[in-house]
Parts: sequence; structure tokens; C-alpha cells
Amino acid sequence: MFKKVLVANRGEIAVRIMRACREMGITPVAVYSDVDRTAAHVRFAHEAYRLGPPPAAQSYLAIDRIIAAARASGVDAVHPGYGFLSENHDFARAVEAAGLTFIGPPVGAMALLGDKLRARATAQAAGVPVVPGTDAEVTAAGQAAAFAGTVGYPILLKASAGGGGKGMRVVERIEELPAALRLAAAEARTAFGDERIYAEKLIERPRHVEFQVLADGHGNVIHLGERECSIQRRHQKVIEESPSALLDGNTRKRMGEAAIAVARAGGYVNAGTIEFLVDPAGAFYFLEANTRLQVEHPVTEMVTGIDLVKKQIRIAAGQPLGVSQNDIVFRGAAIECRIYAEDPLNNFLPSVGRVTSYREPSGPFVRVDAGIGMWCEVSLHYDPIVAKVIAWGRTREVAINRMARALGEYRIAGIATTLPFHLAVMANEKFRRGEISTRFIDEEFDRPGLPAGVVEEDMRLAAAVAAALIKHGDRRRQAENGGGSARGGRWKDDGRRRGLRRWGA
Amino acid sequence: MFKKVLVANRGEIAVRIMRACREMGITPVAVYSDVDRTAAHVRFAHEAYRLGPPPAAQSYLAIDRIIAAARASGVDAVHPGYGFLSENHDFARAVEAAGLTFIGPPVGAMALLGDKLRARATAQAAGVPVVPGTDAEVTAAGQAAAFAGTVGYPILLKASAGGGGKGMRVVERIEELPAALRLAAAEARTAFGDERIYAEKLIERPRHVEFQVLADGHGNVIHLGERECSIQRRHQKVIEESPSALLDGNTRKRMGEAAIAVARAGGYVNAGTIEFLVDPAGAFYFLEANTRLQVEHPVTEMVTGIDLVKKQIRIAAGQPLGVSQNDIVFRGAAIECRIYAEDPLNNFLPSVGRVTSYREPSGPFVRVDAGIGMWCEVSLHYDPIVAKVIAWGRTREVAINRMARALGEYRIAGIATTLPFHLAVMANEKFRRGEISTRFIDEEFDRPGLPAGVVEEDMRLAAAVAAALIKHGDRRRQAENGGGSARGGRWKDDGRRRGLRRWGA
Amino acid sequence: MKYTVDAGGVRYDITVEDREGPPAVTVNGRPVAVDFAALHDGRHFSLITDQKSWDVALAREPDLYRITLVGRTFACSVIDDTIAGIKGTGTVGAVKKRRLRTPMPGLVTAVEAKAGDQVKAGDGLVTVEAMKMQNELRAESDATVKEVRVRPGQVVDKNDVLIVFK
Amino acid sequence: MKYTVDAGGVRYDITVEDREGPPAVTVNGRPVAVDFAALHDGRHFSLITDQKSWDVALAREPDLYRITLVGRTFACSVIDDTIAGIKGTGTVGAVKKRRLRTPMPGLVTAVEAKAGDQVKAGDGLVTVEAMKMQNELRAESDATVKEVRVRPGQVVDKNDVLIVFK
Repeated sequence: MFKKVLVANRGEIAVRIMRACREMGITPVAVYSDVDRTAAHVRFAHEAYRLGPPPAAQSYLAIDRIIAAARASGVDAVHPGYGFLSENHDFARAVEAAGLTFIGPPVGAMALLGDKLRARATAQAAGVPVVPGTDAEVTAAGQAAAFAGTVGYPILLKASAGGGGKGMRVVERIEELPAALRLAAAEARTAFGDERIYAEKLIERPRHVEFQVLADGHGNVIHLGERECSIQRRHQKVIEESPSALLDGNTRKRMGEAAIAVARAGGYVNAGTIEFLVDPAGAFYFLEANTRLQVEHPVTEMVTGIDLVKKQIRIAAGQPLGVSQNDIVFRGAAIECRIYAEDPLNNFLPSVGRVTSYREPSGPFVRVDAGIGMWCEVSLHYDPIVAKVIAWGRTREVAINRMARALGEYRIAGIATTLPFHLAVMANEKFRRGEISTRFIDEEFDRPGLPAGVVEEDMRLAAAVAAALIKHGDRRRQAENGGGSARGGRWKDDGRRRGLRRWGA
Repeated sequence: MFKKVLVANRGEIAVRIMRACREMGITPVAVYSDVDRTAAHVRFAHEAYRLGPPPAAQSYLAIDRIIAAARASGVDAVHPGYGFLSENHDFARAVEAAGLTFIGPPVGAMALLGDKLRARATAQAAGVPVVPGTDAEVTAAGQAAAFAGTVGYPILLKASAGGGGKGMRVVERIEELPAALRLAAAEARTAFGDERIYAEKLIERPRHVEFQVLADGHGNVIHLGERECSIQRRHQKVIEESPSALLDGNTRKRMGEAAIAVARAGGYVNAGTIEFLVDPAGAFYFLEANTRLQVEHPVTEMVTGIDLVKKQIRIAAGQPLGVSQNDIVFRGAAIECRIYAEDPLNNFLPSVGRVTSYREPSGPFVRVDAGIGMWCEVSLHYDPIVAKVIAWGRTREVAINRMARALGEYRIAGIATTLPFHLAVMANEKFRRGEISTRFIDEEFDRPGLPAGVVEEDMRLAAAVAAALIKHGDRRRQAENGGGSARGGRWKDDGRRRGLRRWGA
Repeated sequence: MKYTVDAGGVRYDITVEDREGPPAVTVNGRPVAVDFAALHDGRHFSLITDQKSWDVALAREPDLYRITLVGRTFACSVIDDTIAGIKGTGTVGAVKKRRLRTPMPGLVTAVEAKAGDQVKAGDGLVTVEAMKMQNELRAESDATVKEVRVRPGQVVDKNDVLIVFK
Repeated sequence: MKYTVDAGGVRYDITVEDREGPPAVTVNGRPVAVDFAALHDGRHFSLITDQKSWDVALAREPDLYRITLVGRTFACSVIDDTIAGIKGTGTVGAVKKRRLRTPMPGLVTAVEAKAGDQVKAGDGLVTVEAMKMQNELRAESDATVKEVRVRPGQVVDKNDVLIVFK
């Protein structure tokens, strides 16, 4: 087993991976950009190496600097987390060239399944249904129009190297095709350095269901059930759950087998995810493969009891899986809410700043994977995800109620977060009934409502009373201090500390 | 179902119960003594009522004040937690007399099983083995001597109304008997207002194994497996786990059946615990019953997935259990560490003061039930337990490693806590092998060692360097501020805020 | 002492009178039993209003208290009537914002308004790239653009004014 | 600048020299690469020593920094050699404590020493009841009792002196 692992990432996922390392007796090593010098993942690590200035290209995407840190620290292996370099073949190759182990799939499988056109071909060859689409890239509007003629509009143009909604365009009418193709290709070139675009039939009101697979280097491949990830905004998942509320046992079984078939066909080893779309009629289609740990992996951990990061590490170290498909027992339901540093009351605009109050929820069957803490600075340089809250329950309803309780306990002040949005979703009747699709947020949330079970007027009044009493205290201290400025720095700080204690008994 | 529940307790268990209430849509109501005005359980509640001054007799033990708060708030039911009034028949009667529901067993069952002599008789009648002892109280040394003549010394004198080690005396030789009996009776009279003492054979190097039972008002009684609670100090449990590392399947089955038999014989309804001693040869003996929620209930929740507080509330509301014995599936292993405000490096002396730094562990399969938080004051008025850390794993070894990781993450500054002691236990080879008895701490911990995997010298050196750098910063600011006192209140506070930022890049 | 509080757009008239024990408080003329206790840092409070318990966190900004209660933050501005000398003349309320400010630092990637434009509430005005996202800043109410202060490619800091309305 | 630090009973001679970037630090003569960064409140720090990362929390007491690292708190006292003017003469070390103080407030329930007694390390001296427990305070080292300042039944406050040794 490895003695020391470098985590080539930041934020909650770096902390998550280091937790697994510590539990396994492995020394976790952090890397950081200047803006992250006091970030949670640095303070959590056993060793820490500076990479460079804040821009990712000079820090978390700087392959040579990461390799240099890995050499300096003498690690055995590198875990890439998600995002950043996690799906970058060049990085995986560089890690191996340095004589270290890349904790992820083999380079070949990463390249094959990471390319959407090749992945589709792999799935089809394995007998797994794919969304009707073109087998090759489309370079002219005429090719796409011909395809649309066979499946009907709307169609979807997608970047073969794509991800995260980039290089993607919905085309409703033939007239839109030339411009859409040009724009999608341009976006894809900018985002991925690869302008190949292909066309798919647009599945309307689909649900996004993915299967977690685990494969070792000894030919064992199993799946750990599905995750329902239909609650999305701007093509980004915001709430995930396992199991899916809508999958019947037979479909689940067939999809699980399909996921294993794709992984086998792709020569996959390590933890990976096979994504499907499920149409309103219940038919499923292979969508793409994610050749890395997913943000939403905790919901699978909660229902199976299996620590996916530890499995990743053991598989990378050459150990066999140690569990067979029959050993996987699913218990209850788990939900994850991704907490973003965005203001849900102001059009989800990003929020940056310093965390001035911080308290995490805990208690029965609640888990928080966070990358921030008290006094942390949330900067604009990286992904706005600051934490994930995961709740488990014996039923989906219990998990939802527990999540609402946990979200209410979570206090993050100083920056705006999506906590109120998630509270509103947990209280939404359609969500509670499981009536969800990827259009759920657009259809249900013009702007989010209020937490369930709390009367808004009461709450607002309490805030107003608190504000008046704080002002009152400020004024009184100002008077005591001889009329100095109310915003006078240390005088007020000191006054606040001494003076604003409790009135009366 | 109840709409509103008053929690007649404080600290972590009050927060725990309120969490269950919130998840069930029940409004939780807190009561507090003056010293607890800003305590976690008050801030967590939806409503809060003052009881009186800090001494428990005038607050958390003041039945009339609690009933008055219950009436004023209009609750349907009262949850007593553990300790305080949880096993007090008068309180249960007063709650019922006020037309409210007591969330606990019927008064009759509480009285029967709460009395050790009557509980022993009940167990014997149900065919459950008890520790050899006298069937009635012993009032003269001669009676105890006669009993010792049949079972041999040492014997144990115990208060029939007892608990928490009070009114308990080990007697090694006949000469010690008269004084021991007199002292035990005096202690019992002071502690419980009941001086009845009986004698038991002393089981040497026993293990303490208890079974969680759940009984509804419809005749259903099940058990949720055992908890091993052998790691004790001063007759108080400090680490508990489920399952027991040493119980074989057959013994587990027989003990579970015995626990159910005692509960049935006692007419028990609600959640309760049947405690056994297991001798080194593996024989088990009924010890006593706890007619309330136990401190260590979370380990059972983690392995069964059942929320015991919610079950308590539903049972009290008259609902049937909803699960049968066959529905109870045990998964993995869970451990709980009780974090006390005591200094393990200074003979476990109590530590009081203000919490000046606070960060809870979280992440996969870690749970914290805490009654403190940032800026909380830990006073000398109540029990020193401030939090519980619970870790789950697929195996006991995984749970232990996870607990060690979680304890390392837990940061509580401003008061001393038993965190370093627990870290040392998790690293102890005998503990890891499951070689434990109630004498474990005495035998293994003259004084606790250091956290596993951390080299003490490194750590101490880092602390020394930090201290020098802090002093250096203080000095520099002092110089800048024109030689003012280094402990000059606001000047230094302000300087600390502005000045002690990072040096260089 | 009289205070006028704007809590997230709703106005309250609140009086606070010191006395032995907790102060006497009225909200819009109605007495409210209040017990207000600060934790040591002066940034966290426990407020009990008519027995309802609130866990309060405070972030101070210029002319603003951000008050965080369970899962929800209210931007509260307080006018101290005595000092302001306006004694309940009702000047506080939903004041139309005359400037569009950026809530985060970033790069301006698009400007979709020009001086003289009549814009409607919800219209996209300026797009700022931050955190790998294109963030469209929209008009909060109908207004006429007086001045556009940024152009695409410009780097802006948090709270910079992008557009001034008439 | 030279500092002598007693960290939980072990002594370190540490030098800190300011320069561009992180200061130059030696510990017992050996250079240590140090990067020390404070969080906003000045009570939490991130310390990196020779690439090892430490999450540090500070509690200040008179003449004492309590430094909390992972799962462990060290009581650190620092002598600033320049100010103290003793420049490494070795006066810091395991200084025998001349007083027995109570670490918590409570009620004295037993006193088992009297003036003139020779006590040994570990001997129980005074029992203080607090948190429902009887807490026996013991001698830290062999000593002779000079004065007993409390009697059973007396209420004591945290850090009160109970016994003075010769």
C-alpha cells in the first residue's frame, strides 16, 4: 500500500480524499496556490507544497509544478480528485512517467471513454442503447440537417470532447443549424482544444440517472447502484440522490448490467460513472462516461456503506476489489445538496468574500464534506462549490426531512450561499413526490421560496428586532465613548466585545 | 402525532432530541437555567423558557417549573432525555397529571425495573440469569457475611435505588463488611433518599454488554442488538461500541432473547436498555435495566439505521413499532467516544471555561452529537460531557481508524477535553484487538499516550515554533505601538487583527 | 429610542427603551417581549422574542447589518430616528436603486445597454465572468440608462458601479 | 531575535530574524523553513515547518500561549531573551511549582495536608467538588508544605491558591 499520496486538487474534494488517506494510515500531501495558503485542504494535510499564483493554469493545472511537488515530497501516488486535471491524459502520463501511480483509470480507458463519440461507439458495440445520434462528427450543417430529418427536431449539438454544458446547443429549426454549429465548434475549440461536434436527438424532459461502477485490475467489475441527478441548473447538478425515486427494479437491473458492460468494453479500471438519460416512457440511453470520482459519490457511499475513495486507492495499489456484486446491499435513501457560493435571491450570482460565521450541521445520518470553514476566503478563481451536505434516511421521505433539518442548522455568514434554495427544494411538493426532470428548476423555481416550516414574517421580524437592538447597543457605546465615530475601528470592536453582553437577567 | 414537544434537558442530548423533532415536523421547546441562556440547546430550539438559577434543583430538576413551562408553551408531550428527571416517577406522574404525554415508559414499569432488587426478581422470574446475590436488602453485616460464605469474597454492596457508582462498595474481607455497609447505606440515603443495600458476588474483569430494546403499546417487543460498554472510568462509560467484539452468535441470540424477556416481564413500553455482565468464561448475568434513552444510543442507530428518538416519540404517541425483529439488519460496526470537559493530562480534573476555538469533524460515516460550540461557556454546574463522536465502519477496524481520524479533526480550545485520551485508546493495541474489560483503563492508562501516527517531537516542536512566532509578532507590534503594555487590551486586539497576517509570499 | 428598520425590503418601526432587565421593545406599536444575549465575539447572539428562540449571526457592512437566521440572511438597514432627525416621516421604503453594481469581482464580457436605453425589470445589462461562469447582471426595476461606466474586457472589483440610471 | 520556549515542559531555543518573505527561523541551532499565516481573527494560524502543515489554534493566558494542534494542546511559555535580558543563561526549565492552584471552581470537601508536611509527587492534597465529582488535587513533585490556605466547606474560584510549598 502507498505510504504517501499527493492530492492534486483543492476544496472539499481534497479534504475528502485526505480523510480517506488518514484513515488508511497514508500521509496526505497538499498542493496550493497563493490564494489558498490558509485554505482548509492545506490545514488538513500533513505536508503542503506551493504551486504558484492563483490562476489555475499556473497552479492546479500546472502539470510540471505538481509533478515537482510530488517528487519533492516523495509520494507514491497522486489522486487528481474531480475537475482540474482529473480527466487529462497528459497528466496521468506525466504521473506515471515520474514513476508514480495515478489513482484513476488507465490512460487508454480514460482516452477511450472520455471521448463522447468513441464512448458511444463502445457502448453500442457492447449492446447498450445510446441516444440516437450521429456516429461521427458533423462538420457541415447539411449533415446535421440530414440527421434531424431522420429523428425530428429538436436536436442537440454536442462537443465530442465536451463536458459541463460547454460546446452544447439545442437546435429547434433547420434555420438555426449553421449558426449553432459554428458557435458550438468555436466554444468547443476554446474550452477543450478540440472542435469536433456531433448531433443527438434531444430527449425532452429527461431524467439523468448514472451508475457507479468499480473495476479492479483483476477483471472484477461491479456496480454500486444508481444516482438520480436530474435536479440541474445551467447543466450543472445541484441535488443528487440514491436510489432514484422512479426506477423500477427491472430497469435498475438492466441499467446496472449495461453500466458494467460499458466499463468492461472500455477496459475500465478504478471507480467510474456511466451516465444515462431516461425518457418519460422509461427507456434509457447511454449518455457518457465519467472517468473519475464524481462530486456526488457520497450518496452511493451512504446507501452501500462503501468508501469509494478508499476503494480507488486500493485498486490503484493493485489490490482486488474484495467485494462481489452480491455483497453490495443497498440500505435506505441518501440525498446530497451542493452548496455553492452563489446568491439564490439574486439570480444565483457568484458571491465572494470572507466567511465570518460558520457552523456545520451534524447529528444522526448527516454528513458534510466541506472545503471552507471559519474565516476562509472564497475567491473568484475556482469553482463556486464550497460544501456538500449529505443526508441519509430509511426512506426517501426521511432523508428529505433530515436534509431540511441539516440545511437549517448550517450557518454560513459573510458570503451568500445556495442554502435557502436547497431548503425550498426540500419543501417543494413535486420534489417530495419524486416528480423531477432536468427541467425541474426552470419549471418550479422562478425564484426560490422560503424554508419549510418557518413562517417568513416571524423570521423577518426577528431579524429586524435584532438589527434594532444591535444599533441600540452601538449607539449606547458611542455615547459612552464620548461621541466618537460609530464606525471607528478599534473603539467599536472593543466596545462590541465588552458592551454588547446580555441585558438584565 | 404531537405538534410540540418540550425537552426537559440540556446539552447534547437536548440538541439530539430536538433534531428528531425538527425532522418529524414537531416544534421543539427548550428550557434553560440562567447559566444556559445562550447554550446550544436554547439556540437550537424553536421556543425557550427560563427555569431558574443554575443549580439543578432550581432548574432542570424543578418539576413544577418545568411543568409550568410546558403549560405556557402548550406542548403535547415532554421528553426527559437522560439523567436529571428521566428516571423520576414523580416527574412522569406530574407530566401526565398536566394532561401531557411523558415520552418514556409507563410509571409502573419505570418503578419496577428502576429498582435493582425488584428488577432482579423480575429477571429471575422470567428465567434470565442474574449475578448471584441476595434477594432482599441486607441490613446487618451478618446477612452479607452469610451470603459471602456461599459465593466467596470479594462481594459487592449495591444500593437498590442506585446508579452511577454511588452507594457501591467492594468488600474483600469480612472485617471490612460493617464499615462498608454503613458507608454504602449512608451514600445511598444521600444520593437517592433510599438506603436499601443488597449484596452481589463480584464478577472479576467483567465486560459490560447491554441490549437495546424497543417495545410499543401494542405488545410488540424487539431488540436492536448489543452495545459493548466495558471501557469505563470511575464506573462511567467513556467508549461504547456495537456490536461487541467478543460476543459469539449464539450468546448474542440468547442475550437478545433474555433482554426481550425482561422487558416483557416488566411491562416495558418505549426504548429501554437491559444491561448484562459477561464474565471471562462467557457466561452472562442480568445487571440492571435503564428505563430511558442511553447516552450511547447512537452506536445502535449507526448499525441498524433506526432513529431511536423518533421511535420513542412515535411509541409515546401510541403508534405501533412498525418493524419486527426480522426487519432489523445489522451493518458494520460503530464506536462512540464521550468527550468530557476534563483534562486527561492532569488526572482527568474537570475543566471549565469558554470555548475559544471550535471545529467539528465530519465526512464519511462520522457523526457528532454536541452540546457546545464556539464561545460556549462550560460551567461546573452540570455533567462534564460536552459532545460525543460516533464513527461507523464496515468492520470494527475501519471504525476505529475512522474514529482516530475524526478525533484528530475535532478542535476544541479554551477548555481541556478528553480528546487526547480517546486518540490514545484508538491507538492501543489491546483495544484494537478487542481485549477489553471494565478494568481496561486502569490497566492500560496510567496516563494516556499520544495520538497514533503523529510523532510527538514534531508536534511539540511545531507548537514551540508557533509560540515563538506569535511572541515575535506581539513584540513587533508592541514596538510599533510605542512600547505600550503587551497585554494592553484593545491595542493588542487591534494589532492582532491587523498585524499578525502572513509574512511574505 | 425609535428605530426604523428595513429588513430585506420590509419596513418596521421599532422602539427600544432601556430599563432594569431586558429593554422594553415595541414593533409597529405592538409590545414584544425580548431577551437579547451576545456571545463573546459580539457577532453571534441569542434572541428570544415572545419565547421564540432565534440563533443570530451578524456581519457588519457600511450602513448595513446582514442578519443570518436559520437558512436565511436578511440585509437590514437601520435609521436611528433621533440622530437622523426624521422621526418617522416615512422616507425609508422600497427606494429605487440608481446604480447597477457588480456583486463580485470579474471580467466584463458583454454590455447590453447604452445611455438613453429604457430597460425593464429583468433585462440583462452587463455580463461579468467570474468563477468560470458568465454571470448576467439584470435590471431590478424599469429605468432609463443615464451612463454606462464599463466596456467589455474591463476588469471590475466587487461593488464597482457599472451603470447609472436616471 | 532569540526566544526560549517551554512547550509542555520541553525547552527550545528559537531564533527569528525578519527578512523579505517568511522570517529565518532556527530551532536549537538548526534552520527550519517556516511559513506562518494567520486567519482573520488572529487566533488561528496555518504553520508550515519544513513542508509539514500544522493547523494551529491559540488561546492566550497571562504569560502563557495555549497552542492546540491536532488532538493535543501544549502550554507554551516564551521568554524573550532581549527583553528579559538573560540571553540564554538557561534559567528556564522544569521549575518546581511553589503553589497548588485549583484548575476549576468548586467546593473544598477535604484537605489532607497541613503546614510542615513532607509530601511526595502524586500525594492527594485537597479534594474539590465540581461537576458532581470529587476531584483530588495531587502534589506534582516532592515538596514541603509551607501554608494551607483553604479548609473543607470553603468555596474556591478557578486558579485560587490552595497550598503554598516551601
